[in-house]
Amino acid sequence: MVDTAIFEADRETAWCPGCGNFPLRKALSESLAEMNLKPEQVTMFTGIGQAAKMPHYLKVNGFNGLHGRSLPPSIGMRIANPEMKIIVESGDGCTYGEGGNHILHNLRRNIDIVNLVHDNQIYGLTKGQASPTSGNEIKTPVQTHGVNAEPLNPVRFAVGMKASFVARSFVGDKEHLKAMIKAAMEHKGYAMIDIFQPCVSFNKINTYQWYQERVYHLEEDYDPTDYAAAVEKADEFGDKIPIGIIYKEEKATFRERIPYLKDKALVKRNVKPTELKNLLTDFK
Amino acid sequence: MVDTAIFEADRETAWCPGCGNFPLRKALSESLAEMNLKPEQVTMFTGIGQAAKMPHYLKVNGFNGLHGRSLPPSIGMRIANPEMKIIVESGDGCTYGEGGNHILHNLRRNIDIVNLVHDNQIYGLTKGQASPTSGNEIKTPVQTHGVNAEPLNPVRFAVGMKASFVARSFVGDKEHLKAMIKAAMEHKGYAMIDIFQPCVSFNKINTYQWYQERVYHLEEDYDPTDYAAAVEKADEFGDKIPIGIIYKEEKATFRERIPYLKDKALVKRNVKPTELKNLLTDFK
Amino acid sequence: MDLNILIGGEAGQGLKTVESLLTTILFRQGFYVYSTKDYMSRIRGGHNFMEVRISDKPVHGPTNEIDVLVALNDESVDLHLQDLNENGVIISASAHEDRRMERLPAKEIAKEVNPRAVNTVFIGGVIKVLGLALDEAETIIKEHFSDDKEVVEDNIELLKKGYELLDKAFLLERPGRDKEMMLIDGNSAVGLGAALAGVSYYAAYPMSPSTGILTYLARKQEELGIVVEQAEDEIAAINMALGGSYSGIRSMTGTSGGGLALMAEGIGLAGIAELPVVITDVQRPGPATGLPTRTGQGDLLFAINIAQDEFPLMVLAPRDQEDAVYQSFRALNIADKYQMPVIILSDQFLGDGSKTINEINLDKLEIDRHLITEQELAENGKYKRYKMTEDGISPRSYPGQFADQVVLIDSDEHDELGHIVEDAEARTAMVDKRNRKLIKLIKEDLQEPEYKGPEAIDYLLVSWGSTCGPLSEARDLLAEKAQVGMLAFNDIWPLPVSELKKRAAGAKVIVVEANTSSQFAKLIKSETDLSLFAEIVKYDGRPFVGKELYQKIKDEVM
Amino acid sequence: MDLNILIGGEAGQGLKTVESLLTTILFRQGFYVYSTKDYMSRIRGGHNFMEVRISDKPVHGPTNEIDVLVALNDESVDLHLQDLNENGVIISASAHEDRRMERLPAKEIAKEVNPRAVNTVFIGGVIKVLGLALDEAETIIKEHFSDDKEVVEDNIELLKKGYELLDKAFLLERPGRDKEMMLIDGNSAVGLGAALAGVSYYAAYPMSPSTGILTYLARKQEELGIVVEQAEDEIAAINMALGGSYSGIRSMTGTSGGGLALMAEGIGLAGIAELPVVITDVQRPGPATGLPTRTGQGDLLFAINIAQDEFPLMVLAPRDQEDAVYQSFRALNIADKYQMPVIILSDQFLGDGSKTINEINLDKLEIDRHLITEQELAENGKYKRYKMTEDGISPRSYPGQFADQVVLIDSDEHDELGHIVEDAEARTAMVDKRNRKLIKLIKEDLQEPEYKGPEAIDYLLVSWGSTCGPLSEARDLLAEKAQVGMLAFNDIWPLPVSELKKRAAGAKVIVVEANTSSQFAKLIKSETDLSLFAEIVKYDGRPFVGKELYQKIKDEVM
Ligand SMILES: Cc1ncc(C[n+]2csc(CCOP(=O)(O)OP(=O)(O)O)c2C)c(N)n1
Ligand SMILES: Cc1ncc(C[n+]2csc(CCOP(=O)(O)OP(=O)(O)O)c2C)c(N)n1
Ligand code: SF4
Ligand code: SF4
Ligand SMILES: [Mg+2]
Ligand SMILES: [Mg+2]
Repeated sequence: MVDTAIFEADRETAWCPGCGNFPLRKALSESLAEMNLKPEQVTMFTGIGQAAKMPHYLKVNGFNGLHGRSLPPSIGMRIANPEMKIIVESGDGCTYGEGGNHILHNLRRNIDIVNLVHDNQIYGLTKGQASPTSGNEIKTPVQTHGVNAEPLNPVRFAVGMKASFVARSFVGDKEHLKAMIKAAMEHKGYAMIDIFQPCVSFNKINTYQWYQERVYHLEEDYDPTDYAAAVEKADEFGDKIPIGIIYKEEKATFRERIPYLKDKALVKRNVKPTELKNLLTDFK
Repeated sequence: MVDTAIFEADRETAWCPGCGNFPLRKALSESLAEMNLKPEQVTMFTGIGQAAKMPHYLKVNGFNGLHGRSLPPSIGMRIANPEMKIIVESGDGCTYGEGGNHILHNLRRNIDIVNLVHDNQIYGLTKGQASPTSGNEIKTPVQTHGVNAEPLNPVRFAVGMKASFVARSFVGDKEHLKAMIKAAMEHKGYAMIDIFQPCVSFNKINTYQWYQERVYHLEEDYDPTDYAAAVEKADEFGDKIPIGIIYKEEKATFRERIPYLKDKALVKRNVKPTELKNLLTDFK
Repeated sequence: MDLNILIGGEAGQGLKTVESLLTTILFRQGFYVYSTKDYMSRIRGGHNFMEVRISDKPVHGPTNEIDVLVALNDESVDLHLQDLNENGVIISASAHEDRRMERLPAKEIAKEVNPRAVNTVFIGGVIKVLGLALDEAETIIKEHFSDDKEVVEDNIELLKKGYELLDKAFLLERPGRDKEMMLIDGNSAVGLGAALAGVSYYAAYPMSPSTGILTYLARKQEELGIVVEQAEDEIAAINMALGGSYSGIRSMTGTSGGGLALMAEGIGLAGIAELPVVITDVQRPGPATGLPTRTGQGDLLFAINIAQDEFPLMVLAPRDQEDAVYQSFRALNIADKYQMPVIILSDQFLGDGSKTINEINLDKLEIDRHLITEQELAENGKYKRYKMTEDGISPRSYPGQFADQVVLIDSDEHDELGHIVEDAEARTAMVDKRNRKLIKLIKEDLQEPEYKGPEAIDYLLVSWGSTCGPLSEARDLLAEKAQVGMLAFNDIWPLPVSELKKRAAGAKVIVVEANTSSQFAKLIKSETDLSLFAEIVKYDGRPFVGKELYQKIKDEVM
Repeated sequence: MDLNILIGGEAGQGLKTVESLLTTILFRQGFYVYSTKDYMSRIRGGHNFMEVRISDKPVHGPTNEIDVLVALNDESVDLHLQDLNENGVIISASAHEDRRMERLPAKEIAKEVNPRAVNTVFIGGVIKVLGLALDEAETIIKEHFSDDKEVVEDNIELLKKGYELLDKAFLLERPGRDKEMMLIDGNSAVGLGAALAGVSYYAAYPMSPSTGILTYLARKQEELGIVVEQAEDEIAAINMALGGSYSGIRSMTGTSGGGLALMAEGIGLAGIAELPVVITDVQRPGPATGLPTRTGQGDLLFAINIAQDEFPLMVLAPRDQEDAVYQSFRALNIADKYQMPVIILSDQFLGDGSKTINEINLDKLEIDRHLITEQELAENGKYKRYKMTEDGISPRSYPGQFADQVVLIDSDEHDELGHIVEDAEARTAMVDKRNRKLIKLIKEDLQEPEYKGPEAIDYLLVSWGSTCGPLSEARDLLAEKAQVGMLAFNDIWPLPVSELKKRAAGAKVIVVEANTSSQFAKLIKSETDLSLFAEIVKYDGRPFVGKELYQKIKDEVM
C-alpha cells in the first residue's frame, strides 16, 4: 500500500466546515492508497459545483470541466488510454440535472469508469435550490412552496437501466464507503455510487442524523445479480434506505465492443502522412 | 364523434411510401375524432426528424421546434393553459437521444401531456444512423461494426422512473394503438407510448414482419398498477414483446402541485402596472 | 458629502445581512446609497466584502477610498487598510496598530445576549461612528426579524450596545428627501420590470450572478399568481419559455454566459419561429466557468451574433438599476410587438449592486400584447401565422384563441401557414419579411444613447450598459480639465448611430468597456465609418471605479 | 470545352448513385469535374437534382446552363427545360415535346435484365451522347458492384443497351492528363485531412450536411485503428473530444449550425482550459432547423464570437475541396501548437460538392504534436500546465506521460497549476497569457488571402471560403471589361489584413458572400479602416454560380 499522504488530501478547501465532502475525500484517498495507486495513474473528471472541486483538493490528474459535463470527457480518455483509472465525480445537480442526458447514455455505453455522485439533495454552490434528488417537502428560495417534481431515485433509475454496477453509500460510514469505492474501481465497466453527503449549509432536512437513522447495510445474503431483488431494494427509500451494491451485471464494456481496439493505447499512436498513401486511392 | 376529416390527415407528406408513420397518423386522427376533439383544442409539440413532421400533416395547433426539444415547450403551454389537449410527438432519436434529459425530468414532473414516441429504432431523416433504441447488431454507415452501446428499452426506463403511464404499441395494430392513444389522452398526468413504427428505408432489421412476429397483447388480467409485474413485463424484449399499458400510477400532476394555480388559465391573465403599486413597497 | 463603508469578512459570516440592513437604514435616513458586493464562489471562508457608498447627492457607482472599514475578521484589516482615508475609522473586534482603530468586541458582547446576532453590534457601531441616530435602525431591525419577537429584542439590545461603545467620528446630517425614492439591486430591478410588464412564466436554471432574478420572481410568484419554474438545464429553460410564449403568455428566462451559450439554438428558434421572448444575461467573466461571482462585459458580440445564421433580435443593456426596471418592462413590450427575442445584457456589478433610484413611475408603463382580435381575424380570413406584410409583422394569435383556427409555428424555413418549404424564392421572401421587422424597430423604438456634457467638446466618452455610472463620475472630474462629453448606450443592437455620429464629429472618441478586445468599439467600427481615438478596457472581474477611470483617462489618453 | 449534365428525379430514385458513377467515369476519362447536389430534406419523393460539370480545364463551381438533362421523372423535364442549351439533349424515359428530346425507355429495358439496375441505362445513354467510349464505365461498374458478379453483368448489359440506343450529340475527346489527380467531395476532404493529420478520435452527432465527415472517418476507422463515436448530443460530442485531447490524442468533432450552437460552451472550455480541438461547421441556412440540406455562409460572426467572454481561437474556411484537405490537416497542427480550438467553416456547397483536384502532396505534410519531452520536463521542474511564458504557450503534457506528475486542467480561471483563483491580478495575467498566443499565431501561422488579377486594378473582389470558385469564374469574365483583382480568404479569424490593405488601396472593394447582412464585410470594417464599395449577398440556400455573379456585378455594381 502506498502512503495515503501522496494524494495530498489535506489541502485547503473552499468547503464549509462540517461538510460531507471532507469524509468523502478522506475515504477516497485512503481507498486509492490501499489499492496501491499513484496520483499519475488516476484521473478525475468533474463538472461544476462544490463536489466538483475535488480534483483541486487532492493530487491526481484532473479535468475540472463544465457544469453537467463530467461524464463525456471521460469517454475520450477511456478511448485514448486503456490503463488509466478513471473517476468521474460530481454533485447530484451536475450529474442528474444538467448532465442527465450523459448519465442516461453512458449507462448504456458501459464505459469502464467509476462515477461517484455526491448526493446532498441540493444545489450547494449556487446557494440552495432544489436538485433532482430533493424531496418534495423542501422549500428553497426558488421552490417557495416545495418541489413540483417527484424526487429522482438515482439507484432505481440506474437499476431500471440495468447499469452494470449500481451502489449507494454514505459518507458517515467510512468503511462502507471505502469498500464501495474499491469494489467500483475493481469492477469492469461503468460503476456508479450514489453517495449521501450532507450539506450542512443548505439542506436542513437531509442531515447526518437523517441519513444515520435511515441507512442500513444490505443483508449478508443479498444477491446484487438478481435483477428482481435489485428492483425491490432500489425502491426502498423511506424510513429505511439500503446501502451497498444494489445491482451488478458483468457485460461487455464499451472498449470491448470495438473489435479492433483491444489493448491499444491510442495515446501512443504515431502517424506519418507519407505512410497513408493508400487513403488517397479512394479518390482516384 | 366529429368527422375525422376535419383533421385533414390525408395531406401530402414527405414520408416514404410504406412508412410506419402513415398508419400512426391515421390512428391518431381517428382517435382524436372519436374523442370528439376539434383541431383548435389540440396542440402538438414536436422536435426534428421524420416523425416530428407530423404537425404539418394533420390539422391541429403545432409547435415544430428543435431537434431533441419536443418536451420543454409543452410545459410552457400546460402552465398557460389547463384546458388544451397536449400531444408531444417525436422520433426515438429526438426523444431519447438528443432530448434524453428532458424526458428524464418530465417523467418526474408528471406534467399532464401525452408523449407519442415513433420508435423506428433508427435515425430516419439523417439517413440511417443508430438511435438509442437500435439493437447492437445493426450496422450503419457510422456504426460500422454494430452499436457500441446497449439499446435503451424505453419502457423499462420509464417504469424504473415510475412514470405515471407507460405503454407500448405498434402501428401494425391500429385498434390497439388507438386504444392506447385514447387511454393516454384520458390519463391525468404524463403518459408515454413507445410506438413501434417500421422505417422501410433504413431499418432492415426491425421490419413490419419482425414486430408482427414478436408483439403480443398483455394478458387480460394484467394489472398495470402492480410495480413488480410492470418491471418484469418491461424487461421482456426478445422473441416476445408485450404491448399495452405496462405501468400506471395515479399521482399529483405538475399543475396540481402548484397550490395557487388551480384551474387558472394564465393566458387569460390581464395585468395593469398601475395596479401593482405594492410591488414597489419592497424597495422603500 | 460622499462616504464609503466597507464591510469585510469570510463567506458565511453574515456579511450580506449586515450590508443589507445597513444599506436599508441609510437609505431610509434619506441618503443616496450605492452598494456593491465582492464575493468568492464559495459558501464559507475566503474573503468577501461589501461596500456601501452614501451621499446627499445621487451616487452612481463604487469608490475605492474607505471611510469606515468594518472588519468582521482580521484579514479584512490587512487587505483594506491601504485604502482607508486619513480621517477614516476601522471598526474591528480585535485590536490593530493603527490610530484610526476603534475596537468593538462584538463576540463577547453578543455572547451574553444572543451569539447569533453578533453582527448587529457592528451595525450599531457604524451608525454611531457616522454620527447618526438609532431610530431608523430599530425600525428596520423590527421589520427584518418580524417573525420572532425575542430575536428582535436581542438585536435591538446589541444594536444599542454597539452604538454606546463607539464615538462619533463623522457628523452626518440626514439629507432631506423631496420625493419618493427606492433602493433596489439590478437583479430585482429586472424582475420587477418583468413583473410589472405582466410576465406570467419565468423558466430558468440557477446560475450566478443571475439567480437573483429567479429568486425575486419566485418570491413574488404566489402573490402575482404566476409560475416560476426551475428547468433541468438552460436548453429546457429557453424552450419552456418559448412554449409559454407560443401559448400566449409573456415568458422570460435569465442566466449567465455559460447558460446563454446553451440557449443559443433556442434563441435562433425564437428568431425564425417569431416567438417573443426575453432573455437576461447577467454577465460574468468567462469563458466556461471563469469567475462565477465577478463582473465583466465580455458577452456583447456573442449576444449580438448568437446562434447560427441570421435573424432579427434586439440586445439592450440597462445603464443602472432604475433603467433596468424600465428596460426590462420595455423588453417584454418590444418582444411582443416584433415577435422576436430580446436579450437584456446585465452584469454582476449591476445585478448584485443596489442603488437609490427614483420611484418607478407606473403611469408611464403601458402594456401592449399585440395580439389580433376576433375582428382582425375576420378581416384576414384564414389565419396565417407568417402572413407576408409590409412591415414584416404578421398577425399573432395563440392556440385555442379562435374557433376553427390553428396556430402552427416552425423551426424550418416555412410558408405563411408555417409549413416547411425549401424553395429559393420562399426562403428569400421569408428572410426578407423577418428582416423588415428590424427596420421598423429602428424607426419606431430604438433609443439613442443619453448625452451628458457641453455642446462643443474635445473628447467624447462612450459607455454601454452598467459602465455608465462610473464613467459618468469620471466625466464630471474630467470636465474640470477639458471639454468632455459622454454618451451612455443602452440600446446595443440594432446600434443607434445618429447621436453618436453627431457628437463624435470633431471629437476624440474614447470607448470604455469591461472586456479585453473592445467589443463595443468593434461594433461601432463595423456599423459606422467613425475612427476611434482610444479604447479603455478592464477585465479583472471588478467593476470600473469613477476616480480610477478619471485617473486613467487623464494620464494615459488625454 | 465546358459541359454540364443535370440528373433530376425524386429522392429514393438512386440519383446519388447515378451522379457518383457518372462523375467517376468522367473523372477517370481525364475530365475536370465539378459536381453539386441539390436535394430536399426527405428520404423519398420531392425533387432533387445533381449537376456534373466537366471540362478539359479546371472547373471551380457549378453553372446554370444545361447541356445534357437526364430526367429520371417527368417533373425534372418541366423544371429544368428552361435552362437547357440550344444544342442540349434531354434524356428521359417518357416522351416530351421538344426537338432536343432523346427517349430512353430505361424501365422497359431494365425489366428484362434487372429492374434494380434501371439507372445504369441512363449512364450508358449519357456516355454515348457525350461521344465517349464505354471502356472506363465498365471498369467502374465492376469496381462499384464488385461484391456481386451477377449484378456486375446485369449492369454492364444495361450500360451497353443505353449506349446503343442513343446517338452521339457531342464529340468529346478525352483530355490528356499529365499528373495524378483526385476527385473528392468537401466532407471527405476534411475527413481525409484529419486522417492524414493523425486524428485518433472523432466524436459527433449526425447532422446534415456535416454527416459526410462522420461517415468518411467511420468507414476508415478500422483500417486506421481510430475511434469514431456517435455522441448522445452535440454537447457530449465536443466534451468527448476535449477529453480525448486532454488525454493526449488528436480529437475532432463536426456538425452544422444548430449543433455548433450547442457546442458553444464547450468551445469556450477549450479556450480557457487550453485544449486543442478542431470543430468543423458545415454551414446550412438557419437559424434553428432552417433549410437542412442547403448551403449558406451565415455562421461567420457566430463562429468568431462563439461562447461567452473572450479567448483565442482560430476560424478558417477552405476555399475548395483541395484546400479543405490541407486546411483540415493544418487546423489540427495549429490546434496542437497553440492549444486552442480551431473552427473550420465549410458549407453544404463545399461539403457535398465533388471536384477534380491535384493529388494531395503527402511530402508537404508534417505533424507536430508540441508535447513536452522528458528532458524538457526535467528542465522545468514541477509540471505546470499553465506556466506563464513569453509567447503564452505553456508546456503540454498528458496524464500518465510522466511519473509523479499530474496534469490538471480547469474551466474556472486558474493559476499556473490549474487551481481555481479569483483575484484580479491572477485573472488579468492569465487572460493576457492566453491572448499572447494569438499574437504569435498572427506572426507565424496566419495565411494571407490568395490574390488573382493584375497588379493595377479598379475593382477588388473579395470572397471567403467556398465562394472562391464561383467568384473566381466571375472575375475571369469581368476581367474582359475592366481591371479586376480578387482576394480569396481562407483564414478568417484572426483576420489577415496586410494583403487586403495593399490590394484595396485605390480599388473599389466588393465583398461577396452567402448571408443577408454581409458579415465578412462587417468584419473587415471592424478590423480595418477600409471603406467598402459594394456588398453582394445571396441567402436563398443555393450556391453562387460564376456566370450569375458576373452578370450581377457587371449590371448592378460596376
Ligand atoms: C451551464 C451552467 N449552468 C449553471 C451553472 C451554475 N451552477 C454551478 S454549480 C451548480 C449546482 C451545483 O449543484 P450540485 O451539482 O448538486 O453540486 P453541489 O454544489 O451541491 O456539490 C449550478 C447550477 C453553471 N456553472 N453552468
Ligand atoms: C441540434 C441538431 N442536431 C442534429 C440534427 C439533425 N437531425 C435531424 S433529425 C435527426 C434524427 C432523427 O431521428 P429520429 O428522432 O429517430 O426521427 P426519425 O427521422 O427516425 O423519425 C437528426 C440527428 C438537428 N436537426 N439538430
Ligand atoms: S454548501 Fe453544502 S455541499 Fe457545499 S461545501 Fe458547504 S456544506 Fe458542503
Ligand atoms: S426514412 Fe424511414 S421513418 Fe422516415 S419516412 Fe422513410 S420509412 Fe419513414
Ligand atoms: Mg448537490
Ligand atoms: Mg427514429
